[in-house]
Parts: sequence; C-alpha cells; structure tokens
Amino acid sequence: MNKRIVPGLLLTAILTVLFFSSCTKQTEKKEAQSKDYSVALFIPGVVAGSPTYEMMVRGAKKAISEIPNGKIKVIEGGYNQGEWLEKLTVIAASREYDLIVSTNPAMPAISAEVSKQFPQQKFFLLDGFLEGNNSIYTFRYNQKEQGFLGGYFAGLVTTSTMEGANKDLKIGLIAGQEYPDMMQAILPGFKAGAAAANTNISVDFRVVGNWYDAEKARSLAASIYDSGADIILTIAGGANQGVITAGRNLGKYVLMYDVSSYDDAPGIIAGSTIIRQEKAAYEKIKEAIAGKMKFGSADIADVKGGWVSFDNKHPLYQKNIPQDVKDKLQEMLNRFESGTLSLKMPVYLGK
Amino acid sequence: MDTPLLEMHGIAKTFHKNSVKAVDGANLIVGQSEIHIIIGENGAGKSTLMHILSGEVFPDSGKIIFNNREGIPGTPSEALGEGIGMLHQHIKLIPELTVLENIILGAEPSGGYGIINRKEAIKKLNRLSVKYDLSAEPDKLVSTLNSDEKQKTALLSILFQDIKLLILDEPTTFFSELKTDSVYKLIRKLKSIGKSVVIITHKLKEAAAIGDFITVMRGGKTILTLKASETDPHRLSNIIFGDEKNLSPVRSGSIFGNPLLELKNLLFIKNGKEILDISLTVREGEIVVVTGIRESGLETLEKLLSGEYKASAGIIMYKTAELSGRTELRKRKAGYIPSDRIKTGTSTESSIAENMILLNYKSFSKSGIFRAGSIKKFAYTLIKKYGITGVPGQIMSTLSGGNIQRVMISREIEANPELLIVAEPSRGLDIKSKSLIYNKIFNLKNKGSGILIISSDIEESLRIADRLIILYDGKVAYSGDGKGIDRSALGKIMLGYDR
Amino acid sequence: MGNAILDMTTPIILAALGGLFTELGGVLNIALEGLMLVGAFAAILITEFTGSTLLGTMGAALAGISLAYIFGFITLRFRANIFITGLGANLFALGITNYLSSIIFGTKGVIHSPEFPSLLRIGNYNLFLFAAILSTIITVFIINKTVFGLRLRATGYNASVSLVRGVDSYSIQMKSLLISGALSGLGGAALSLRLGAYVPNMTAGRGWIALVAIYLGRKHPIGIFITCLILAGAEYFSNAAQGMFTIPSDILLAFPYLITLTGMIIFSFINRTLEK
Amino acid sequence: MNSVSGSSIKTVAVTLVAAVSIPVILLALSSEDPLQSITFFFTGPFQSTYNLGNMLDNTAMLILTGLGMSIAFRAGTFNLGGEGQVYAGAITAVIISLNIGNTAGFTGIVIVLTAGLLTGALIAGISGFLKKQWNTDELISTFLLSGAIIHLTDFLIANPFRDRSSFLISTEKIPEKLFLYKLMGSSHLNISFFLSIAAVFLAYIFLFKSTTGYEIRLTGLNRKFVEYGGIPYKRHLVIPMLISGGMYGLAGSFSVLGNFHMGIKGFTAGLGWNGIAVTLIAGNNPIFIIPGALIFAYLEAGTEVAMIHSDLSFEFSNLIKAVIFFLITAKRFKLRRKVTLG
Repeated sequence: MNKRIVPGLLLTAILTVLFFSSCTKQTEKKEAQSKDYSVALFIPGVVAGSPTYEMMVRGAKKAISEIPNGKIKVIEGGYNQGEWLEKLTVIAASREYDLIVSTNPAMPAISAEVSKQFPQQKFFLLDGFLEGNNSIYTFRYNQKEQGFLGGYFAGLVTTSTMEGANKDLKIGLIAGQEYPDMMQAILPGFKAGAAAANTNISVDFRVVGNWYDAEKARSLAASIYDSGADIILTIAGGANQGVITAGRNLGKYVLMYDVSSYDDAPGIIAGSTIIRQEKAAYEKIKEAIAGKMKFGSADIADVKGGWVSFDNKHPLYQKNIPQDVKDKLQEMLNRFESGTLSLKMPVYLGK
Repeated sequence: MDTPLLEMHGIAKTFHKNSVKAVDGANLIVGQSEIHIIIGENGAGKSTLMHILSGEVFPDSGKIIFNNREGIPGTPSEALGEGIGMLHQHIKLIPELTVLENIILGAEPSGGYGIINRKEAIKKLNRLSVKYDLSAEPDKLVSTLNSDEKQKTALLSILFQDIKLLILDEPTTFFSELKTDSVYKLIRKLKSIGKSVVIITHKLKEAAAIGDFITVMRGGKTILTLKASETDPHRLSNIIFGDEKNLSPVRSGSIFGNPLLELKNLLFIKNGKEILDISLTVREGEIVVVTGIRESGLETLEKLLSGEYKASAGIIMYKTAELSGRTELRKRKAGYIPSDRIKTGTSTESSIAENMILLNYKSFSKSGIFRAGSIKKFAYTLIKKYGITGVPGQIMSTLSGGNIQRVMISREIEANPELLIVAEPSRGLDIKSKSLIYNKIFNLKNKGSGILIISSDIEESLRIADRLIILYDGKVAYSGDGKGIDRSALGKIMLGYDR
Repeated sequence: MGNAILDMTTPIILAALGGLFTELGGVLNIALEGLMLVGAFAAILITEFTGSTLLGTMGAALAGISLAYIFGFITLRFRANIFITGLGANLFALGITNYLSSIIFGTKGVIHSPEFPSLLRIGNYNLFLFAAILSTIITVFIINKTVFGLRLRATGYNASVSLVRGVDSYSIQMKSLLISGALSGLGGAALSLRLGAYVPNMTAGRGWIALVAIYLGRKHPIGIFITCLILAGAEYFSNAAQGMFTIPSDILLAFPYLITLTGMIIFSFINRTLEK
Repeated sequence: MNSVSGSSIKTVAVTLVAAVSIPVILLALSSEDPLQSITFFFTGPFQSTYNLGNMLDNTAMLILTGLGMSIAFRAGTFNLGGEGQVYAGAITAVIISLNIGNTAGFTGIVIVLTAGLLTGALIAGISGFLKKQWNTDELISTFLLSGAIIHLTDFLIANPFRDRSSFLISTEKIPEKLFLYKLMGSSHLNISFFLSIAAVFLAYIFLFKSTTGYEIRLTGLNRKFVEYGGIPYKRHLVIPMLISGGMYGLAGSFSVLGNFHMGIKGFTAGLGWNGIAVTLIAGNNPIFIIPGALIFAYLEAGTEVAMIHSDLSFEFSNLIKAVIFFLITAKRFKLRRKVTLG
C-alpha cells in the first residue's frame, strides 16, 4: 500500500517543479512579442475533409505571405462546440495574435464572450453575423439565396429530359446534422427554389448524424434515389463522398454546395453552388492588415455582390446540362445579380 | 547403472509476493523406470519443486539435467516437449470442451494444414484406453462428466502426450479411495514400459506401497532420499511429522440432543435419472458421516445442502423450520466447509482478515463502517489459535495450500455454528493440519453442535462417526453406528456387494 | 432492400469475425474500430497507386495486421491493460492515417479520384459480400476443426489450463489478434473501396457495433452473421424512416441502439426463462 | 480486471520515462521548432492561471468519472456507458436549473446536483437491473443504452430546450445564482474540485472501510465465495452500477454548474471514455485516481496548449495520446525469458 503511493507522490512532485519552473519563463516571454502582423486561424472542427476550411486557410495564407513578417497559425478546435470558448479564450489570452479569424455562425457569440475579457483582441468572422461590437467584424454568406439556387437547379433537373431524370417530382437534401443555418436558411431556400421551378416538387430531407459517415450517407442517398428522387444536394462534409457513390451506382445526379467539384465525378455531379471563401479570406485579411477592416460592422455576402453563386462555367456543366436548363438557371442568376430578386438571410434567430 | 533420467541440483525459489523461500536448495535424482515419491508436510515445497520441473514456475537458481540435456524449462510447453508431464491435484480440464478436445489439447495429431486428424486422434485414444484400462467417450462435453470420468480424462490427456516422466500431485486425493488400487496398477504399468513417475504425497502408506525411492522434504529442502524397501514407516513418520500417534483423533463419549437437521426423502433427479435419494438426521452433539465412493452421490448431497442444486422432492428441516426450495442453511448460520476450498471457500485475492470475518463481518462494524482494530485483533487470535503462518493484511494467494485451508476452517469453526457441514475434511491436509481440524470438530461436538461430514475417506469415516451412512448409487446402503464394521466390510458395502 | 442490407452489413461481419477470434482467445478487442480504419485507408492508398483493387484489398489486410501487431505486442508482452491499449490503438489509427495522408496526398481530408476502379461485382452483389460469407464458413471450420481453433478456444476458456498443457497462450492470442487485424482491415476495405474514397473517421463506430454483434451472436460465426443482418436491418429501417415520417433525426439515430438493446433484453429474458 | 494492481516502482518509473520521452521524440520529429513545441507541451498548462485552472477543473471531472468507473470495476462489472450517463446527467442539470428560478442559491445547487446524479444512476441502474434479473451482459447493455441516450440528449438540446436565439446548438443559459463559486480567476476551476477530492476519500472509505464496500469487493473478486458466505450478492450487481452512473451524472451536472452554464450539443463528449482510462491508470485504486486524473488532464492541457502555440497538429496530439495509452499500464518491460532445455 505505502509502496504504491510513492509513484503518485513522485509525479505530484514533478508537476509542482514544472509549475514553478515555468512561472519564471512567463516574464521573459513578453519582450519577445513581434510587432508584425500575426493571424490565428481558428477552425471550429478540423481542416481535414472540409473544402471550405481549406479555402479559408489558402486565402488567409496568401494574404499573410504577401507581407514581410506575417505570421499565421492554424488552430483546429475540434468538433466539440463546448470547448470552443475555452480554446478561443486561450488564444486571445496569449496576446500573440493581432487578428483571430474564424468561420461558423456560432463564432460571433463566442467571440463576443472572449472579447469581454480581452477587449483589445480583434476578430474577423466569416459565415457569422454580429453588429456593434467594436472588436468584431463579421462577413456572412446569404445561404438562403445559395440554397435557393440549388433548389431551383435541382427542380430544373427533375423536370428535365436528362437521362438520369425520372417522372417523379422529387429531389433530396442530405445534411450532416440539423444545425440552425440548415433549418432556417438552406432548407427553406432550397424548397423555395424547387417550388420556383415547379410547385409540385417535394423535398426529401435526411440527416447523417455526423460529418464523416460516408457509408451511412451512401445508404441514405440510395434510399432517397429509390424513392424516386433523381438529384440530391449534399451538405455533409466528408460524408458527401457517399452520396456521390450512390449517385454513380444508380446513375443519378448530385448537387454540391460551397465548392465546385465537377471533376470528382464527371456526369454525376450535375451542378454546384459556390461561395468565394478563399477570396473573402484573402481580401478581408488584406484589409485588416492595412488597418481598414470595419470592426463593429457586419456584412452580408450575397449573389448580387458576387460572393455566392452557381458554377455554370465549368466545361462538364456546359457539356452535360441541356440548353434549356442552362438558360433558365442563367436567367435566375441574372435576376439575383441585377437585384430584381433577393432573399433575406435570417441574421438573428428569433424565437 | 544407466545415467539417471533426471537430476535437479540446488534448486531455489523465493516468491516475491511474500518473500517466503518456497524451495531452498533442493536436490533430486530420478532414475529410468523409477517410481519416486516426494513426501513432506503441507508447505514443505514439494509442489513448487515439481512446478519448476514442469515449467510452471521459474526458479531463482539451480540446475536441471533431463535426459542428458541441461536446461530449465521456461514454459509447460517446453517441459512437455522434453517429455515431462504433470497431473495436478486439482483437475485441470476445460469444461466447455469435449473429452477428446481436452485429451488431445497440446498434442493434436495433425492431418496437414493444421487440421486436426480426428481419425488418428480417436485411434490413439482407443489404443491408450485399452493399454491403461481407461475408458472415455470422446464427444461428451467435460462439463457433463462425473468426477470419475473427469479423472480418467485428465489422466488420458497426460498419457496422450508422449512423456518420459509423469509427475502426479497427490494422486489418492485426486482419485477416490477405492480407486487407489487401479492407480497403483497404472503407475506400475507406466514403470514397466520404461517411464518414470514422481509422486507427491503426504501419505506414508502410499509412499511405502509403490515407491522405489522416497525423498523427504521439509522447509523447502530435500533432507534425505531412501530406498522404499528399506524404510520403516514409523521412523519415516518421525522424520517428517514427529510422533504420529499423539496426533490421532479420538472419539469421545456422546450424549445426543434434539434434531438439528433432518433430510426427509430428499430426492434429486437430473435428466430423468435419480441421482440421489436420502433421509438422515443430525442431532445436537452428534457426528454423522456420509461416505461412499465418488459417484455415489456425495457431491450431489453437498450441492443440495449448499443450495447450488434445488431438490426435486423431499423436505429439509432445520430445527423446526422447513426450508423450501433451495436450502438456506447458510443464511441460518450453519457452518460449511466446502470440498472446493479454493474457488468456493476462499477469496484468494482478499486478505486473511477479510476472509476470516466473512460470517460475521457486520459485527465488526459500527453504523456500516468497520472498526479496523477489532478485525485485526480477531484475525490475530485466529492466526495464533490455528497456527497460520501470515499476518492479517496478507493476501490469501500468497499463502501455502495448507495455510489457506486453515484460514477457512478457522473461520467456520470459530463462528461456533450449531450445525457444521464439512465436505472431505482431510482432503489435501497433512497429519498435523488434519488432527487440528478433528480436534476443533470434537470441541464443537462437545459444546453440543451437530456435525455432518461428507467424506470419501473410509478410515476417517469409521473412526469419527457417531452415525455412519454409506451411499451406493445415490441410495442409502447402510445406516448405523458403524460398530462391528471393518475396513473390508465397509469397502464391500461401498461397492454395492453387500446389499 | 435485401441487397442494401447485405451491402451495409458486410464490413461489420468481417470485423466481427475478426473480433470473434480474439474474443474466443480471451482478448477483449476494442481496437476493431481502429483496425478497420487503417484498412480503409490502406485500401484506398494502395489502389490509388497501383490501380488494382485486389492489391488494395491485400494492403488493407496487411495494414490491419500491422496495427494489430503493435497493439498485441504491447498488450501481451508488456502486459499492459488491454482496454487502454485498445483505446490507444483507435487513437493511433486516427492519427497515423491523417499523418500519412497529409504526407502522401497533401491533404488530411477526403481521398478520392474520379478514375477510381470500380469493384468487381457478381450480379448485384459486390465481392466483399462473398468474402464475408466465405469468411464465416472458414471461421466455423477453423474454430472447430483445426489445431489452432482448439487451442484458441482452450486459451480463451482457461488460459492457465492451456498453459499447463503446453499451449503457448502468447502466440495463440497474438495470432488471433493478427487474424482480427486482417479481417477488420478487410472490413475497412469493404467500406472504402465500395465508396471509392477514404474519409477520415469513416468507420463511424462500426468497430463497436461489430463488438456488440459478437456478444449478441453468442460468439458463434453463424450467430454473428445473423446478428449483423438484423443490426443492418435496424439501421436500414431507421434510414428509410427518415424519409417517411417527420420524426426528429436525433431520435431516429437513437433507434438502432434501442432496437438492438431490446433484442438483447428479450434474448437474455428467454435464456433465463429456459434455464429455470 | 482485478489484476490491475501491484506494479513495482521500477516499472512505474520506466512507464513514466517512456510516456514522457516518446511524445518528446514525436514532437521533435514533427515540429519545425521542436524545442518550442516541447516547452509548450510540458509547461503550457502552468503558464497562466487560466490554463492551470482549466486543467484542474478537468482533473476534477476526471476524478469523478474515474471513481465511477473504479467502483464498477471493483464490483466486477463493466460500465461502458459513461459517455451517455455524463451527458444525460448534464442535460438534467440544465433542465432543472432552467425551471427552479426561485430556488436558486445553495438549495437550488443541491437540487440540481442531486437530479444529475440520480439521472446517471438511473441509466446505469437499468443495466444493473437487467443483469440481476435476466443476466443481460452489462458491458453491452450499458454501451447500447448510452448510444441511444446520447442521441436522445442531442434531441433535447436541439429541439425542446433549444435556445433559438443562439447559433450554437445549445440551451439557454442557467440562472447565475446557480453558478458554482470560481476559485482561480476567469478559469473554470470551481468548488467542485474540492468536492471531487472529498468524493475520492468517501469512495475510499466506502470501498475499504464499510460493510457494503466489503460485500461489493468480494462480489467482484469471487461471486461463488460471496454466495457461499450467505451474503445476498445479487443487489451488488445493481448498487455499484447505481453509484458508478451516479458519479458520472454528478460529473455532468458539475460541468454544467461550474463550467458551461448551459447545455451544448456534445459538450461532455470524451469524459466517459477518459474516466475508464483514468481508472485503469490508477490501478482501480480510488486514492490513485487523483494522480491518475492529474496525469491525464495534464496531458490533455499540454497538447492543447502546444497545438495553439506551436505547430503541433491535431493528428499528432492523437498520436501522442495513443503512445501514452499504449505504455501507461505496462507492467514489465523485459521481453520473454528465453531459457530452454538442451
């Protein structure tokens, strides 16, 4: 019994020594701070498997690489939402970064919380919305319009004469999880878009439960296709791959979100909405470096502004989609771009 | 003379757990076709020495030469590979496997590609069965066997491996009393075909009866080796144990009181077969011994009394209460020393003290919390009274077999039960321990407790019983005070000749 | 429907059969998840480079064996606690696949290519289904008819008795771990090759489901096969139900667990009643 | 499970050295500035009171979950459902907190903690009951039940109790009167730390000094012996489960009152599994759970800080943890002896 306590005591002793030895280090560190611009890129999740995060990382790195002593650090926060606040606090507390960049609708609230403790810390948040906090600038995509474009195109496909399209007026949407933007912007937009193509179209909406179970996504997609749908919009992270496989196996269509990826499955991926995430990260961080970022304000990035769109320039799209569908989609895009049509993105989630 | 088959020199082993020198510089020489007996008290180091030979324990120091090759077996598999096999005191079989699977395990005849050649296995098994007069049903599950069949299976499993030296640990504890002759026959047969046998025992008669040589062990040392034919058992006994006569239990005079335990037409039926049908009464101050050969129903009786089996019919009365369903003798504070001492009777990974307080642990506590002082005191009292080598906090598994039993016995007897049930009281005990337990039992009897002993040891049964019940084939073949019955008459009843 | 269920169940059957070997050998193998994951990764990696799904499949088995060897070596040789080393093996699989993928493909994410060779199919069924059926039959044979099978069961039931009988439990348990590595690796390959892509964490708890299937299947290959079919059926029902009813998805996701649990309770209830 | 005991000082030392040096090697190999990564890894948790406080708060949670597991292990049962039990305990704490507005303060805190504890106990108790009644394997039933509970709790957070004004999938914040008293600046460290230490000693006394603990330990070691001793052991298939689940539930409610102050989807993830790891590192001994939890929390905090400040990546933190898991319970480091006949 006594013998066995020894290792525990030993360890406690080691930890104590480490504690005291590190206290002295802390004071030395402060002088070492650099005056050059440094950015922390906080990923709410992991970069792996997410093209939108990859785009953000690319854009941010490019912006930083263009200044002489720029520093950028990508920090993956993991999927546990409960831990984000703590991690973001640690980053802010380190006082090492001039700007924290992140992306996710939940980040503004979390950043505001951190901002209470560290008011000097600046935040640039993509895909979120918060006005009036002088430390935070947000840049939110109009996902309702984005969902609408997807729904409209899917509606055009299911009513078209395309090889994989059947008579049933049915389309699908597979999501990784049910999250606020999905339920309040994307899905309603998608349904509205489909209705704009034909009011009788029904939407089969299903959830994988996570962002990586591609096999489950595959069987969900197969089940949706079997029930008569001919095109599915997939917003399921890494699990998208399962939907593509199901589409390939059954000769049906897949619609991608955020990132144009026709080449991944030529002929199967029929269309793709896009957001200009790389450009946004790049341009906005450049603004911040130049001291021109409008902290305290919130921008909405929509189709009209060119931040949200549909990739209809891709050769595979041009090749595989019938002319009348192409024309109708272009017409719809024109209406958004000219401002004759716009959808309001819900920025606060009222009760 | 040929070179010896086995030489062991300066073998020593200390178990780190309790720093007790189990074997301390032992030497042993066994010739070709020789029956060699190792005799000694419980805890003398016999088993450890043999476990070293069979590869189960690795010694701290020493040299082994076997079959002209020097080296120490690192695992049982290596020992078997060299031709050393050991039959353990506790039957080592796997109940979930069939008889054949148990027998061939480790020496499977292969038909290529690692596939078991069943035909070949059966053929070899049949050959062995005939040669050693041991029958077996290959496809029966071992869990369904009776103890006799289990013993045969265990023996066959060793014989199936091609061994040069067979180690038998307490064979007559292992085999029922009346099977001793056939065991001897088997051992002699092995000798006659050139194999050597080492037998561990603490029974003098056994040693003298079949051994060629006898090696005496005490305190981890081999103190001398004698030729069996030249040995006087009494002298030997003094070397090992001191004077045996003083230790023999004596039956005391008896006044019997009210009935404590009554079994009325207790019936146990399994798979439509009547396994046991018994009636008996145990009164205050009375020792009732139920004996018989192994398959006669002794085990079933124990299991019915312990509550493991549920009686098919009949009544169990404890004093004036009728116990329905499974017996609850234990809940009524009856003492019980089970035949399975290790698995049932002790918690091997708990301390001595924790094992000792099992029956009345609540009395050592105050509002649910133990009083450490009184437990310690109690444990020390029992340790002293029963001559146990150990301290209260010591973990049971670090004790020798004899000490483990003493802990258990001390617990059961010190609780002063009105009724004590003892199964196989002398199993695995040396004479000192045996006489200790008998003395304690007689004390209890004199205080007016009733005692029911279930034993397959004939002499023990004759000597101590106030009332003797002999079972044959699950039925009472004799019930009486045992007077006028000698050993051979008893044997006949047990085997069903005198009905 | 039957086809879909069979498709869903193959990876789990393969992993569960692998786990059966370790389970029979007395080793609680909670690393099935990680073993599947390295298999899934290796299958894509090697197929990508060689263009052959066959080589990819073999590579998957080999990757499973390699991880199983590390896991087994540490657990059996150093006598480390198998539960913790199992958790370690699962974490290791996640870390090492991401690490290798960032070195080899420059991405930690999804690995896929449009020209990925499609799997061989016989009729409507892909080859892995036949592999799973064949493995089930071979497993029955190995367990009951071979020296290894006997020693494996003996070790699992009672290692100390087996040891006395000259059975080297280290080697037996190690072999069983390697087999479980190979079969789980194949299970992982069944998952990723059919998809034509590797997604980090794509096993998504299937290794655990396989472990459950071993127990529910009464540690018998055929029992496991049937259990896996039933589990896949529950999953299929839950997937289909998402399209039929407006039940919140979280509740539907809980369904397979509840169905399995209910089945298990009924099973043990019947067992207990029969005993009495 | 009970064989987790009695490792010598030498092997513990070797384990510690290996567990420390292997991450160092891995860091050195993967990092562009190894010294910096290593420094952050080891000293990071102590660099600010915020880091230190959070590490200690995490330690407190791990102590509770570790204790929960160790009591189940001692009784010879296996509770694989910790994840679900913590999560359910936490959501119960949130729901009760949101509904007892007027009883806030000390009484309120007691009510909330009790409710969380009972929820965990109930869930684990179901598995114990099934084991007792029909011998349903508790290893599997706890796991399955937990799997279902996790999704159902997700549902509660995402639907009926969802705060629809938040972009987090979370419930509303609980009343501030129920927050546990904080001990170290802005970090999460709160009085639950002392309560968890107290729980260790209570658990120790319960297991080793009480009659019920005696019955439970004997049941775990040798069920036949307990039956033979006439101890009614069947309830000890249920009681340890209740305690085990209760500890998990308590950990869940502590993390709500002391740290998160609301329910967030998946917020307690990992506590259940880590509890098992802590118990096994501690060799099932309640007292050793304190250093065991400390080691574990220290490792987690170290990797986290190193990830934020240096170029340590997510997958490497997994690899480091994996290596430590591989070695931390190793009992001996010598390879098999090779002595054979001939």
